[in-house]
Amino acid sequence: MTKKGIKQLAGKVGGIKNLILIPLATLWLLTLLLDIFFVERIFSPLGYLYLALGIVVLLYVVWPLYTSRRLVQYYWQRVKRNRLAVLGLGFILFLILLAIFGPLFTPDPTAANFEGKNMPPVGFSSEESIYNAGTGQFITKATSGSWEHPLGTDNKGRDLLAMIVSGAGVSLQVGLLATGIAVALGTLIGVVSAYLGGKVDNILMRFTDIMMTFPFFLLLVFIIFIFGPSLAFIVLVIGLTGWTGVARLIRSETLSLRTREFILAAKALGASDGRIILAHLVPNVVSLIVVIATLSIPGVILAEAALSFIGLGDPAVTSWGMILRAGQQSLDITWWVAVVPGVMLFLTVLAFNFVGDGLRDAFDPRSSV
Amino acid sequence: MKRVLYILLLVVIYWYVSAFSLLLFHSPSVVSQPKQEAPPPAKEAGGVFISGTSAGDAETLNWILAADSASLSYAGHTVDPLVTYDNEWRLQLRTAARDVEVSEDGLVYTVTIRDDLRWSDGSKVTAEDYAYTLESLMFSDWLNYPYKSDWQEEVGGETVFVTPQVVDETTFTITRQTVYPEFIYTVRNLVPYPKYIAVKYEGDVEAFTQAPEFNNLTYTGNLGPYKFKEWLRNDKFVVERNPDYYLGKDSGAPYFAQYIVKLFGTSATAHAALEAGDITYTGIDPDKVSKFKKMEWINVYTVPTTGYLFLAYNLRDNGWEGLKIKEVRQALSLAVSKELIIEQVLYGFGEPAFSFIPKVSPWYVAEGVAQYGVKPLLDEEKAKELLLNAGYDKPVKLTLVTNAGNDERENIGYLVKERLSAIGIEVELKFVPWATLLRKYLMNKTLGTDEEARYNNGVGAVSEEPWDLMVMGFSTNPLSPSGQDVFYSTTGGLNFFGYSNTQVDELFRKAKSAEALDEGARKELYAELSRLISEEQPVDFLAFQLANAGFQKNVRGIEPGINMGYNYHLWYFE
Amino acid sequence: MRKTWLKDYIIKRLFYAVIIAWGILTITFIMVRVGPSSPADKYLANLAARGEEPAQVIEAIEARYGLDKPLHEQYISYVGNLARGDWGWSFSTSMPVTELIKTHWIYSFQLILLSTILAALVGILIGIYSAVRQYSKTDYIATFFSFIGISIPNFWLGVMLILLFAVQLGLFKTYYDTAVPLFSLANLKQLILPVVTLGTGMMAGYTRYTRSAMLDNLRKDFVRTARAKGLPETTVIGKHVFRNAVLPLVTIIMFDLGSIVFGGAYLTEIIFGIPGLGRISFNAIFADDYAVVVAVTLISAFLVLLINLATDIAYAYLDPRIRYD
Amino acid sequence: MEKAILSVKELKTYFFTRRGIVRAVDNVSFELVKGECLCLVGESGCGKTVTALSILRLVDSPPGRIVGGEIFYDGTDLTKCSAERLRHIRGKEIAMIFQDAQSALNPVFTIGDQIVEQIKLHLKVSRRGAKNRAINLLKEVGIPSPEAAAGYYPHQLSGGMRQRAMIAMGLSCNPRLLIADEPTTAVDVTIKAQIIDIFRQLKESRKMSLIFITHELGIVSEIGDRIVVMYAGRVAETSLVSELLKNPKHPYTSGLIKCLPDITQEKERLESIPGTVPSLDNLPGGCLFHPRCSRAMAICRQQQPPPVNVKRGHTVFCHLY
Repeated sequence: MTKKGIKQLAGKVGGIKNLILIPLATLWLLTLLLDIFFVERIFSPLGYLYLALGIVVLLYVVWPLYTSRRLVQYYWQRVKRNRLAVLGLGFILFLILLAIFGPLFTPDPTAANFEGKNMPPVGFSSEESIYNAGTGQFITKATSGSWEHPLGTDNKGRDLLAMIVSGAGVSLQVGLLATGIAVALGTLIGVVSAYLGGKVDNILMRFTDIMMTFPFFLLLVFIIFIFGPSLAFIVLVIGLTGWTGVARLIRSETLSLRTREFILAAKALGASDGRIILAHLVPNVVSLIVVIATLSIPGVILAEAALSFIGLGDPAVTSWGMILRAGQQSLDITWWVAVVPGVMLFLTVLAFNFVGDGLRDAFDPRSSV
Repeated sequence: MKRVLYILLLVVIYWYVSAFSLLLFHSPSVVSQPKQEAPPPAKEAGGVFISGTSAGDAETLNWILAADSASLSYAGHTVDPLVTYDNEWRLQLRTAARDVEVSEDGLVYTVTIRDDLRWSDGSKVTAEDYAYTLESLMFSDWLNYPYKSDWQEEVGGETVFVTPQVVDETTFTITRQTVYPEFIYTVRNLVPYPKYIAVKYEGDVEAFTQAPEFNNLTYTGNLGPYKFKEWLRNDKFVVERNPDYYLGKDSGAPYFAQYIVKLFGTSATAHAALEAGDITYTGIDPDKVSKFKKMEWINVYTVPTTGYLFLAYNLRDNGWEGLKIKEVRQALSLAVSKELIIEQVLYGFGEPAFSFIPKVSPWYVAEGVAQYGVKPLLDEEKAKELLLNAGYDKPVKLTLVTNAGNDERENIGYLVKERLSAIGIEVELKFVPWATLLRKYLMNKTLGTDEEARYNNGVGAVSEEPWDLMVMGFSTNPLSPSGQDVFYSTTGGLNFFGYSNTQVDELFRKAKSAEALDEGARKELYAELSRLISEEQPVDFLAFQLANAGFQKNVRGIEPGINMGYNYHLWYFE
Repeated sequence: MRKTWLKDYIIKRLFYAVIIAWGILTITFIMVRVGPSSPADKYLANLAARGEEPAQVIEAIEARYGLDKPLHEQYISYVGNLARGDWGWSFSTSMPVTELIKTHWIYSFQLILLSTILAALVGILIGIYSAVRQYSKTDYIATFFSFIGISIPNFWLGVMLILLFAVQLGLFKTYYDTAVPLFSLANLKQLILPVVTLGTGMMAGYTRYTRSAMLDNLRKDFVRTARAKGLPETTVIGKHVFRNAVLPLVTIIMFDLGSIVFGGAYLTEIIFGIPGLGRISFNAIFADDYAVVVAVTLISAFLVLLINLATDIAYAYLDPRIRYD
Repeated sequence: MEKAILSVKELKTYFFTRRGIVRAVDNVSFELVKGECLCLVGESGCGKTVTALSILRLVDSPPGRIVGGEIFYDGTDLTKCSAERLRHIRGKEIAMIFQDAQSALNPVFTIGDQIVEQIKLHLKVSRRGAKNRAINLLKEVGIPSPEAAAGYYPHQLSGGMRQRAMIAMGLSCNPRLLIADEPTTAVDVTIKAQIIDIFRQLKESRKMSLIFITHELGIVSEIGDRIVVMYAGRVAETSLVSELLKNPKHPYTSGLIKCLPDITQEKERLESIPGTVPSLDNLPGGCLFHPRCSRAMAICRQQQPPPVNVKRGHTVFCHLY
């Protein structure tokens, strides 16, 4: 097939990106169906979310950013000026590395060892006196932290560091995936609604209103309780309920773009709506999307943590919220089990807030929060 | 800064104003009680007893509708049963004038109640009320009394209710057609509903459910040590001293001006409240006991309970087929040390269990019961050998499930995993939410049929998800262990693990029949049953738990024991 | 200034609110009733202890509450009652739903109201200050702490506060005591920790919103005009600038009010044992008490709708340029 | 000559930005005689507005700051007097009218309120009194049905009306000195004329001293008494309007005048000064105008021209003289 042919085809489906997206998406869907109806587990449910997110991000975030390298560099210069943002970025990178490579160096976070339970972190020492019902005596055993368990152990003798590491993975997964879903959905709805306007806009926005009037957390707890907690499901639910805000923001942004010269020009040249939306509008809100995404990740992470905290987390994985829940039951004996995950949660959210803030300032210095 | 302070002041004022304006709409759920002057009690009555719990709230004070234990215990503060027991199972007469009398043939139960029992309107509580409660409420179709089966018997293949019969104002009889010796315990627990009120709602379940008298316990007269005052859902249940309490005539009991059940979100907060002296009593988690034992202002009593933990073996077709072999089950039990579990998980607060009959039960027998899981029957070599003889020389992989969030069970899971690995059995742990556990692992149905899933759908049925081992905890009634047939008899409604043994079924049947009328004979039956069960190992009984009750030191009159609360109307503040 | 168009707008929105509410009602109802879990789940242990046949008990209970009827019948009867103003009977608390809500809403309300007002006041004050003193030390400190504020998980904060102030220092009760009369200093005192727990995040948020909103307006020409008039700086900032900056703030505060009841407030209620609406509704979820669940969802939805409407109206008066149609 | 109501001496207002110091106003001096109209003239970005703002200390700081010079308003140096004193002068003694009323008026208050606010601030009058006064002012500046207009918000008025309202606000406490910063740029031609008229009337009726900032010599010739031509933040030439229009000395000034469309004689095309105003943060050495000057000499590159009194009251900064 000639270059020209490809170009024409691309023009038909609205941009070379779609030319790639469409087959990929179909492939993805086919594997999913295959998985559901015929064979077991080609990918895990989370795996599918990852793939979907990966494709979309690659085509509509990475690609545009790559094609306009100079702009990105310019922005990066500006972001760099914001020390806190850089700090946050550093922490997030650290967290990602921790989540990916940490498990290689830490013991199995579910390996219990009752001999070595309630061990304090390195540099601390705790004195625990156990009442022996048999003898009626107190056995006081003083333990002090060892490098074997840098962050100590919980009341099952599980290595807290290992749990934190796996928790980091969970939080990031939830944060990124759920936000990805929410933002993708929100962007699509926002852009389409703004661009097509009229009836479509009306319907979509009413729908958004309905979604917005649902008490978010109640709905979340409700669904999770009824259909049982599994990480993939939690991610999905958060993603599918969290897009409303994004949709609104993107919509208002697009409305202002809609009447810009280059869009009108594209129209005048008879480009299809699909093409205009995907090839002209979306790339122009990418910066906004990135900002929104970064700023909505904290909320998602906290939502998951809150769920686990009230006992609706996925029992199969060790999440920070879950450690926290366990920890606050025995604050007086093993304070570290509650404090460490709390601090991690706090730092993570803080980091994302810093970065998001930095990005926003960089992209649009005089925008409001 | 002055400005800020000033503004804060404004906020407070604003808040008050708005709050007061709300007062107009806001109606707290306090029930106005007729003010009656309390006669000066013999012993100085006073103080508020606050009992903290992190368990869930009750569902209703209209206890006859309730299936949850909290509801029954709430109502229990205001109405006494016929007879209760002290820590040694000695009878304690309450509303009964003398203990329930059983005829020679064990079919007729005669109840004589006190003649000084009054409803709130001053009218006498009569045998008529009891008979009415049974016949027109508990036995009725419209009310759907959850525990009607307590009063039913199998006659010629069909289920019929027992027949109450009023003899005179204070006497009534209950006649069975079949002998069931332990029926007496059910009778002793009987609590009446006021006929004069109940008739108003008879036949209309909705009206009955919503009847204010029942939901606010306004009828209880002098039947209980306390009178209902307030119930703030999910927060507290408040009862106040009943000056007319029939047991308090001379003693002046009860001695607390108020008794409050305070609900906490987590046991941790309840503990904190006890430590801070904000509440009078709460149960203490095993791992916190030492801490509270050290506080000189707290008394911690360690008391036996009827709860026991066990490791269920899935004997259904979707479990490891090896488990169907007795020797294999024994092998597993041989490898799991009960002392270790008690020490590591229960912090020493437990008794090794070898059958479902606890030490505190009058029917408990030790001799002849195979004590798996403690030396000498704690022996990995022997376990391996048994497995080998059973033809399992290769290592196997089993799944152990239990409900997530229950620390004790999870920990036992970890320990079992560790112990079994020693005899070449690899255990994969699976912690799932309670609801999931019930739906996917306990409930079962025969594949291919459209019968609705139950906890026991017969031998052929299997659960939705396969499993091999399950850590579970239930409790037994020390007085009538025969009730445990719901687990261990082939047709038992909670026999989710699919155990079936004709001998066991037979023994259960006997224990519930005329053959058990003589207590000696019954004891022998139970002894046989426990021996058989301990040999059979349908499940691996792990431990009976000991509970720890933490009280503020100034509470007097407590008798620690299995029925610690039996004399709580005599407790007082020093 | 005359806003005749506003009336029609309000009517339109209210009508529209009813439609949405109905949709939500239906969705929620279906979700509760098709859920696999059963009210009888939590009886199991008790039944086992009594040696009862669970199947019978569960059937008995479901029959009593009409849960055995087909779904559409239940729905029709429920909606019918609702139309007649009967919100149903909560079988997990044995109370009319309306009664239940009437009893418990105030506990959430006092908490939310107090937190919001405090958060808004303090947050806005700090926000204005650090906007006026942009890039000053105070500004940096304020910004930094507001970041910390919005990042700290409030359920964790609550637990820590209890540990420190109630258990270690013994300054407060470890739980919220409903025996204390609502309108008393003691009640205010025991609300301090919960309010701090719930308010911190909001306050931080408001600080940042105020700051940026103020900055947006501080450099506008009309500020210079105001100065040229000879107005004192306080008037320039407090009246001319703030009046323009307040618009986005109104939205955010209103939105919080609508969304917080079943979010942050619920967690706070659990931690401090406050028997507010949040706890009621979540316990209802866990008890499959659909009457309550549907009711609270409906109420909070309506709350949000009304608040949105209120926001729009407020806008119409705060910003003369705005016009809806 | 009569005593000056306002005299600006070697005013220096610099902006300290990340890219360096911007000398927006450098060594500007002029005097305003009572009852006269002084026009600040120059291309946009030559520091006219900043000069005006400096007089009332309205330059945003940071980044702007008055680094030197004095501004005497009957005896008090406005650059140094207390903020308190300054507030009493602002709006009461010296009022200012801004370029673009659209953005200069607060969008969320009615015209009436904004005027009343100022009146009540400076004059001892009742609310009602202030309101009447405001309405009269609105009438005076030619707003039809002033009562209604007082209740309008800025966005509800047309551009011209807004500008009038702005003027009314400036006049509200009848100040002794009125500074008008290009009040005619934001409105179209027909309105422009009317607004100019308003100012002319003011000058006659109220004997008000006026500083009129504009880049159009046309307007200057209409109402100006004295003119200060600024270039790149410095004064190029200052003189009486009549005098200057007759014989401009500074090449820049004459350039400006050539640019005026002259209907009397036919020309192929309008003339224009070649080149543009240098960006204020990297100014050329010597005379700032030399890069564009047709008659530039060697010296112009080396040193700044000193003031030369070519005639009484006519000073020019140029090496030619």
